[in-house]
Amino acid sequence: MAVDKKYETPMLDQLETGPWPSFVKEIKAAGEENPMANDLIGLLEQSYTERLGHWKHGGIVGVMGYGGGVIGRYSDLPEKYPAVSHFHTIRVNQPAGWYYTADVLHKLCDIWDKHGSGLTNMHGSTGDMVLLGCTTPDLEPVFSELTELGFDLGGSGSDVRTPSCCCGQSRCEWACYDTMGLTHFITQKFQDELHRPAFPYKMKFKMSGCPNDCVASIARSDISIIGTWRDEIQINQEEVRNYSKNGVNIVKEIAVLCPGKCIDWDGNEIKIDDSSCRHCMHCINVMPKGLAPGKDRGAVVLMGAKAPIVEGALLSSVIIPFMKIEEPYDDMEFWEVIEEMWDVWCDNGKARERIGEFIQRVGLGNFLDEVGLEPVAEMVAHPRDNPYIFYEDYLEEEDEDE
Amino acid sequence: MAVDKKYETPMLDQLETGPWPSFVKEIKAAGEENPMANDLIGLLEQSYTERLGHWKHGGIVGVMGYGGGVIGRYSDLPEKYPAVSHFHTIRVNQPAGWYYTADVLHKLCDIWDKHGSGLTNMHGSTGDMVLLGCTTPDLEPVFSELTELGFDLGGSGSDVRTPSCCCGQSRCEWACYDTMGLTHFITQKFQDELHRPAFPYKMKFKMSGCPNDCVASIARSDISIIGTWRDEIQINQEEVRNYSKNGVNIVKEIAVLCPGKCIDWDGNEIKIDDSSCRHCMHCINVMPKGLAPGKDRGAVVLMGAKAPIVEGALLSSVIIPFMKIEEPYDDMEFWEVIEEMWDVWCDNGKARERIGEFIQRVGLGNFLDEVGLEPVAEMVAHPRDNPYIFYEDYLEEEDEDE
Amino acid sequence: MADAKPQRLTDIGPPHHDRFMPPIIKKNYGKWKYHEIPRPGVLVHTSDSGDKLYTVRAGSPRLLSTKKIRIFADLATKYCGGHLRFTSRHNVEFLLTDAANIDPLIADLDALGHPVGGTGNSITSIVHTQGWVHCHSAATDASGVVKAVMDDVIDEFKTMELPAKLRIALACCLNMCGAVHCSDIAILGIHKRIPQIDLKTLPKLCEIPNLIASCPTNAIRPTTYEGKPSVEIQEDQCMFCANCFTVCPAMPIADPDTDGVSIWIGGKVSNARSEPMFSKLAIPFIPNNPPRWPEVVEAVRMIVDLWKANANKHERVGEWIERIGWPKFFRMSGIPFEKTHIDDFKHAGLTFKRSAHLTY
Amino acid sequence: MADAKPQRLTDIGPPHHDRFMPPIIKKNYGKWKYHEIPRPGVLVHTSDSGDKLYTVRAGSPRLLSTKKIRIFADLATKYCGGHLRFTSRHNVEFLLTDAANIDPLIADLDALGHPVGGTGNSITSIVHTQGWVHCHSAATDASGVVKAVMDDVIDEFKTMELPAKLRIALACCLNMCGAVHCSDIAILGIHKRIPQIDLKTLPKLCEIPNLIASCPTNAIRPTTYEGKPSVEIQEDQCMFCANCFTVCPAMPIADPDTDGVSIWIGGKVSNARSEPMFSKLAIPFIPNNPPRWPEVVEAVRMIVDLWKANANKHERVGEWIERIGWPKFFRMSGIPFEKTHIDDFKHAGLTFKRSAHLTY
Ligand code: SRM
Ligand code: SRM
Ligand code: SRM
Ligand code: SRM
Ligand code: SF4
Ligand code: SF4
Ligand code: SF4
Ligand code: SF4
Ligand code: SF4
Ligand code: SF4
Ligand code: SF4
Ligand code: SF4
Repeated sequence: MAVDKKYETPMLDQLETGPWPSFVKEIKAAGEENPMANDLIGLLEQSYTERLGHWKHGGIVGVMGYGGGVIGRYSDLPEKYPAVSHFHTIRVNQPAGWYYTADVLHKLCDIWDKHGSGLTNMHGSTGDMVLLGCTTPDLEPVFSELTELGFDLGGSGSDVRTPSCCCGQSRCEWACYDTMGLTHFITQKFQDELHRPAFPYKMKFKMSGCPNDCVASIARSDISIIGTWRDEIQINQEEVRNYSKNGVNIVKEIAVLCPGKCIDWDGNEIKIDDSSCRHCMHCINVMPKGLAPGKDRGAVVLMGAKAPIVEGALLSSVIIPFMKIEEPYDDMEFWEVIEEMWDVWCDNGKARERIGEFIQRVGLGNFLDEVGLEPVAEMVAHPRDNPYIFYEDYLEEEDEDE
Repeated sequence: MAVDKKYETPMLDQLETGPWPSFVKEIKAAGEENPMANDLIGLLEQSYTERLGHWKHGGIVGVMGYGGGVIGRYSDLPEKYPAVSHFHTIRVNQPAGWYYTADVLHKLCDIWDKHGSGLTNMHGSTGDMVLLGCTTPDLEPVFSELTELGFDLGGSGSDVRTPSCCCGQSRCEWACYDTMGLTHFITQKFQDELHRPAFPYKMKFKMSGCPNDCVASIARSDISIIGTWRDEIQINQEEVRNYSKNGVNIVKEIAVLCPGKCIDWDGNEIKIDDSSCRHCMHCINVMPKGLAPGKDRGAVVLMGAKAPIVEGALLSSVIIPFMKIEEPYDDMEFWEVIEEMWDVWCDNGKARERIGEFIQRVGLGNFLDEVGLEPVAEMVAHPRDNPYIFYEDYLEEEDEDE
Repeated sequence: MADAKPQRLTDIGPPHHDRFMPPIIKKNYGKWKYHEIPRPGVLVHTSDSGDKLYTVRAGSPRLLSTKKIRIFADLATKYCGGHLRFTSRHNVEFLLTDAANIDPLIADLDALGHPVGGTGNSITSIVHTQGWVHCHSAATDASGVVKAVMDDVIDEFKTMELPAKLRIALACCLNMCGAVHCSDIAILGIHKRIPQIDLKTLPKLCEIPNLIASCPTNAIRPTTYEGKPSVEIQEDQCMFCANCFTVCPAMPIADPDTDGVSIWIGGKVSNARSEPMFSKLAIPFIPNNPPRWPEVVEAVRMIVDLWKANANKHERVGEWIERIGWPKFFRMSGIPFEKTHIDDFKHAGLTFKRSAHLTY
Repeated sequence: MADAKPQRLTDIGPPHHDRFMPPIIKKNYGKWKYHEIPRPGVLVHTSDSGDKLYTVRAGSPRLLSTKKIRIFADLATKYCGGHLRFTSRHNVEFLLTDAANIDPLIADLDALGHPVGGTGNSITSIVHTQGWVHCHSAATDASGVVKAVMDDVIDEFKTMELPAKLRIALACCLNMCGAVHCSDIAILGIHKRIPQIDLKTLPKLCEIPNLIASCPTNAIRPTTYEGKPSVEIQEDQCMFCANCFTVCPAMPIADPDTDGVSIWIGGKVSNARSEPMFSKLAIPFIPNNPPRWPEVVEAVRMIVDLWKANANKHERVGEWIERIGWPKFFRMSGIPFEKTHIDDFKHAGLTFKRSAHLTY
């Protein structure tokens, strides 16, 4: 494709200066050959000048048989910038851990140079490779070329969203389970739920290998699976002493900041009362050679995180305090729990009600009842402090006992 | 009065045994001469047997011209226990700090032996001397004999309730203002509001001399006035060293527990970064000879505490971060703030809505606007974390500025 | 009205405390320098001038006969120049200037059955309310439970061997007159049966709009009975708070077979170290078992012992549990964690565990 | 439908990562022992077997042309056997086995204008969203603000001299696609004008009950317009969240003169030390000032500098402020505290200062 139009972009030119890599350079680079990218520059300069976006609500566009994966987008200035009058994005499900080879990246770029704007987000904040700007007729061709290359679309709308994870065991010594393996498994297991929206609202999975939570799962996924351990922290006293020698103040930097207040350092040996350890990672983070998570590893499952709209932002909360994550993943009881939870949510959730909001509305205790999970103290920061208790069947139970 | 009836009280007799002083002994003692106390024993035994109270809702009873101070109470078994068919309580406003002389106590007892059950609570949880059990005709005589002795009734209903306070400067080295003086002043200043209910609901004042809050003001008063200081903690290093010598582990017992994390102890000298001190009292509590509150003393005013009904229990929250409390009390601007707050609450509060609930309903920011107080960061634990901001007149202000 | 009876005294307020304070206090008012606790129940306050005030604190059931008050008064005359005070937790304090009087006073108090103690790191008297002695709203008695518990923990009143102060409170219904909501251990009367509407008397006794508005969960709905406006209760929306009964006598809620108490722990009022905290639900329900409520006594004792054995110095019950975490407390205490422990009122979501900070 | 076109591939999901991981990772998968950060932007992971993997992390604007992706791919071929990955914060990571390749790779990246850094106690790339580049909902641009801020703080990307990690995020509207609500510093697009209802198109474009239900504060009320069902907005109940616009295009809310950004601080995600926390409002509003949003840049810089100069080691922004208290933060930063800082949403009461723990 050849590009003739040239826009004056004094505002955006400004953003080409400075040491941080510039998105403007990227758009201009693509715009040299790609008319969509070129018109985007024009439209964006107008937005900068007017301090106003120029995109309209998206219509329903997509690929055949899928309800998600494409975000429709139309400009409100189609005459002025015809090449971006359609400017849909395609969400391409990334490989777990965002690993690529040079070869596959070139092939992905080939597809996108052929059919789209030549612009991407590597990656979107859910995790997808986001192909920015495509016309409606080009959606199907992109899709078939992607699948030929072995790729598929990600989620959008009220479906399972593209799961994502930290690099876990592939590159991190702290991963308490195989985040990438599990993420791939989940993505494959729920392909139908991912492509065909059938929930009250979106449903995100994020997998982090340890409580550092490098994929921010607790802040932005409906199901957050965070690796942890339940035996003793592994200690290499020699290496701990080395840290101390090399300037780490173990009392001030570690013991005092330990939330379990369970670390003692006598100048020679570190002692940890593991029964009070909160599994926060801090001591391990500071002395990676000296300490390591225990050997009895698994994950804590939390659920319900979301952004503010409508009922206020939520962090995920504990639903399964500890769960082993071992192959064959398909045998894990967890999937039954997940599907039970979805059933309850689908049957009773309101439109656009995230599962976290739903649980708050019906009450965690009632939700557990419905799902068939036992309440455990790990699910709460503390027991209730108000006496407004819906005692249930207390009398009945007592009668039975007597 | 002579008492002939004798009740069998096997249940209550049980509670006469054991080392802790027994309320049953007290009722029985009074019951030897007093038929009301005697019938109370019978009625109470029946309650113990049946596991059920035998009191009915109180009607409106009181002394002439007062709307508060008497709690009407009738038994639902008037035939069986005629002496307690009326059994109203009279709330007598205690002297600040609950100080008495033997002489005045005898005179108070004289009145109560003559007109009532001979039973009291020394004191009720609001702070009043509670005279337990009086008939309607005896109310006026009790009142006139009390006033002759210099006493008056306390509050009940939707009025200012009997203010109370810790012993403060009368017996405590930490009192940052004269709690008893202020309490007496407030009680006198608001006599009309105390006796003639005119608010949406009750209004309690409690005064503590320091953040130890020995009168639990933050948990149970609509206006909690808690002494504090804003300059440096006074240090006697010699005495601090003595505590250390005598076994106080200053690091573990004090520095580590200091919420401001602002104490350093090098084994010889204690250093406090007063700009980070939270004024929690802990270090002072542990070493009363070594440390003392600063010299620039006053109080923080908090408001809104209450029990759970209806909107859930509340602790008071900061409304004035620091205020000097000096005589003449009448000159303090504080009274204007109080009356302003009452006006706003009276004009807009719903029936049975405590001021703490009211503030939550209308919003603290709006409440401050109405009262004419500036918002300050000390009023919140932290700024909002949700973006649902009712921006007001932002544009207008900017226009004015430019 | 005031004109009609001009000589009737009203609005005089309480007498000024100056009338009652001992001379040593008047002299040293605002000049106290430090205090010591030489033995349980005895405080010594030293003033700038060097004057020393000795306080002897004795336990009280709060419900006192005039006879007992007269005895206290006479003891004050005998040992304290006629001066005494009561505390914010209803104990009685004798104010002495002569240290030699301490032992004889304590002996007299012991003989009278009023133990001396409650200072420092001890259990002091239980703040409590009226119960079956005087209130129409009670789900349990107050004085009886208090007596039974104090009989059991009295050694902790008479000594100072706890990690910190321990404050117990009791309220006989959700109105919580004792403001038990910030206590280390709170005993709270509980109804568990929905109000039995007296349809006949309701229209006469109660304002229906007020009644409907009184229900925190909107369980009360307007209806008609025999052609007249009345109310009905959505059973599954009632959580037995009794606020409807407070505003309307035709909604009795007390019931011997279902009333009882619940136990709440970990609250505090002082600002020392941690900020004030609410008590949290530990034991959802124990049936009323008068005269001695043995299950309640045992529960309190268990919590006191567990805390005493495991807390660090200066750690109040709530501070201790915050450090070890609630799951660990439930494991250590053996109290089963149940659905009732999970908050479902307005701010419930904020009590969910929104982190991976767990102990195993 | 699947029957109609049997050969069309669907539901294949993403390719397995095995296809893309370098051999050293396959060999040592799950066997990494510890890591070190020899210099900013370079990680060395050592495995049980002694193998060493070198990672070089380079900054990225996230919005990449295929041209740039191809250049990255070629660098991977040149230095890393053709292997690379992206991070959860959109940086690109090159995975090397030969330490000797580190310096040449970094030199190439520098020449390309992609600085190496973002590891350890640094500022890494800003998680952000679409803004004026692609979204209809934006109250500000995303990429432009991010570029301007990163240009200013890039030294903190290239070094590791901060007290702890500092995570900045930007979302261009309250939908918060970047999930900025738990960031050390969050920049959030803000509308401040009520939606301008397009009464003509509304009945055609929108479902009125859904529209009414979408408003968190119930500001939208049913009404009629030219005889047809329509809606109106109670102006004083609108807090400009734009959720109505999300469900109904006939409620446009963007407006150049009133849109802008707000700054939120002190959030975190990790469980390290403290539990995850939400960010809190610091600066309620800064008007859009493209292309460089200088007031925003300055505000971020001020907060970073204040924190850097005052926090203890390992203290994230929120942990530092929790220790010193918010009033002190406001005093130190000079940011005026206003009514907007006081929460007035559902759980507002829980944010009031319910203790005497104040600093003066
Ligand atoms: C592309 C992406 C932003 C980005 O630049 O990275 C994005 C873009 C949009 N999001 Fe998002 N969201 C994206 C990740 C998120 C995240 C973060 C995450 O998933 O980790 C969140 C916060 C977490 C959460 O799920 O709550 C997020 C919370 C929302 C919300 C609020 C949902 C809520 O329950 O509060 C909306 C509004 C809605 O759903 O109607 C929304 C809606 C949208 C829409 C579809 C706009 C709309 O109102 O219909 C945006 C389309 C923009 C466009 O035209 O390109 N987006 N959105 C992210 C998806 C890329 C990807 O697939 O990888
Ligand atoms: C006598 C006393 C309990 C005691 O044994 O000490 C008491 C007794 C009653 N209180 Fe109380 N309250 C007493 C202190 C309190 C306190 C504690 C305090 O003031 O420090 C509270 C908690 C703090 C607060 O104000 O919230 C308290 C919170 C209530 C409530 C709940 C109010 C609320 O807003 O949640 C009610 C219900 C009501 O007002 O309708 C209530 C109602 C009652 C009534 C009047 C019963 C009623 O429903 O009408 C009780 C009369 C009992 C009787 O027949 O003797 N009482 N009440 C206390 C007053 C004695 C005194 O004057 O010194
Ligand atoms: C007499 C009394 C005030 C009054 O005017 O009546 C009082 C008097 C003293 N209190 Fe108190 N407090 C009194 C009720 C309280 C209350 C209120 C309550 O329990 O309802 C509290 C708040 C309790 C709470 O947090 O739940 C209270 C929390 C404190 C504290 C903080 C304790 C803590 O670590 O949390 C101290 C400091 C200390 O003891 O180290 C304190 C310290 C003191 C000192 C040492 C102050 C002094 O220097 O004179 C007094 C002797 C304490 C002792 O008993 O060891 N006082 N003190 C009250 C005695 C009640 C009783 O009979 O047992
Ligand atoms: C590569 C990446 C995971 C991935 O699969 O992509 C990653 C990798 C590592 N993280 Fe992370 N973290 C990554 C995003 C995160 C996130 C998510 C986020 O920022 O959105 C978090 C949570 C942030 C938060 O709390 O707000 C995160 C919180 C941590 C922490 C806890 C820091 C703390 O004290 O709060 C550690 C521990 C440490 O560094 O001491 C950690 C440690 C690590 C280690 C040292 C783990 C290891 O042994 O390999 C890795 C190198 C860290 C470094 O950069 O110094 N990582 N890390 C992500 C790199 C993002 C980037 O490009 O900058
Ligand atoms: S979350 Fe834990 S396991 Fe995963 S990359 Fe981060 S530190 Fe490693
Ligand atoms: S992981 Fe966290 S809680 Fe556990 S010992 Fe280490 S610092 Fe303490
Ligand atoms: S609140 Fe403070 S001043 Fe009052 S008695 Fe208690 S310790 Fe003393
Ligand atoms: S009063 Fe409290 S916050 Fe202040 S220095 Fe002492 S222990 Fe620390
Ligand atoms: S707590 Fe309830 S039952 Fe007890 S005195 Fe107060 S209102 Fe009456
Ligand atoms: S007891 Fe409480 S919840 Fe039940 S109907 Fe009455 S007011 Fe409502
Ligand atoms: S944050 Fe808002 S404006 Fe930005 S991409 Fe998401 S939905 Fe669009
Ligand atoms: S912008 Fe938000 S608050 Fe305003 S009307 Fe729309 S949905 Fe309601």
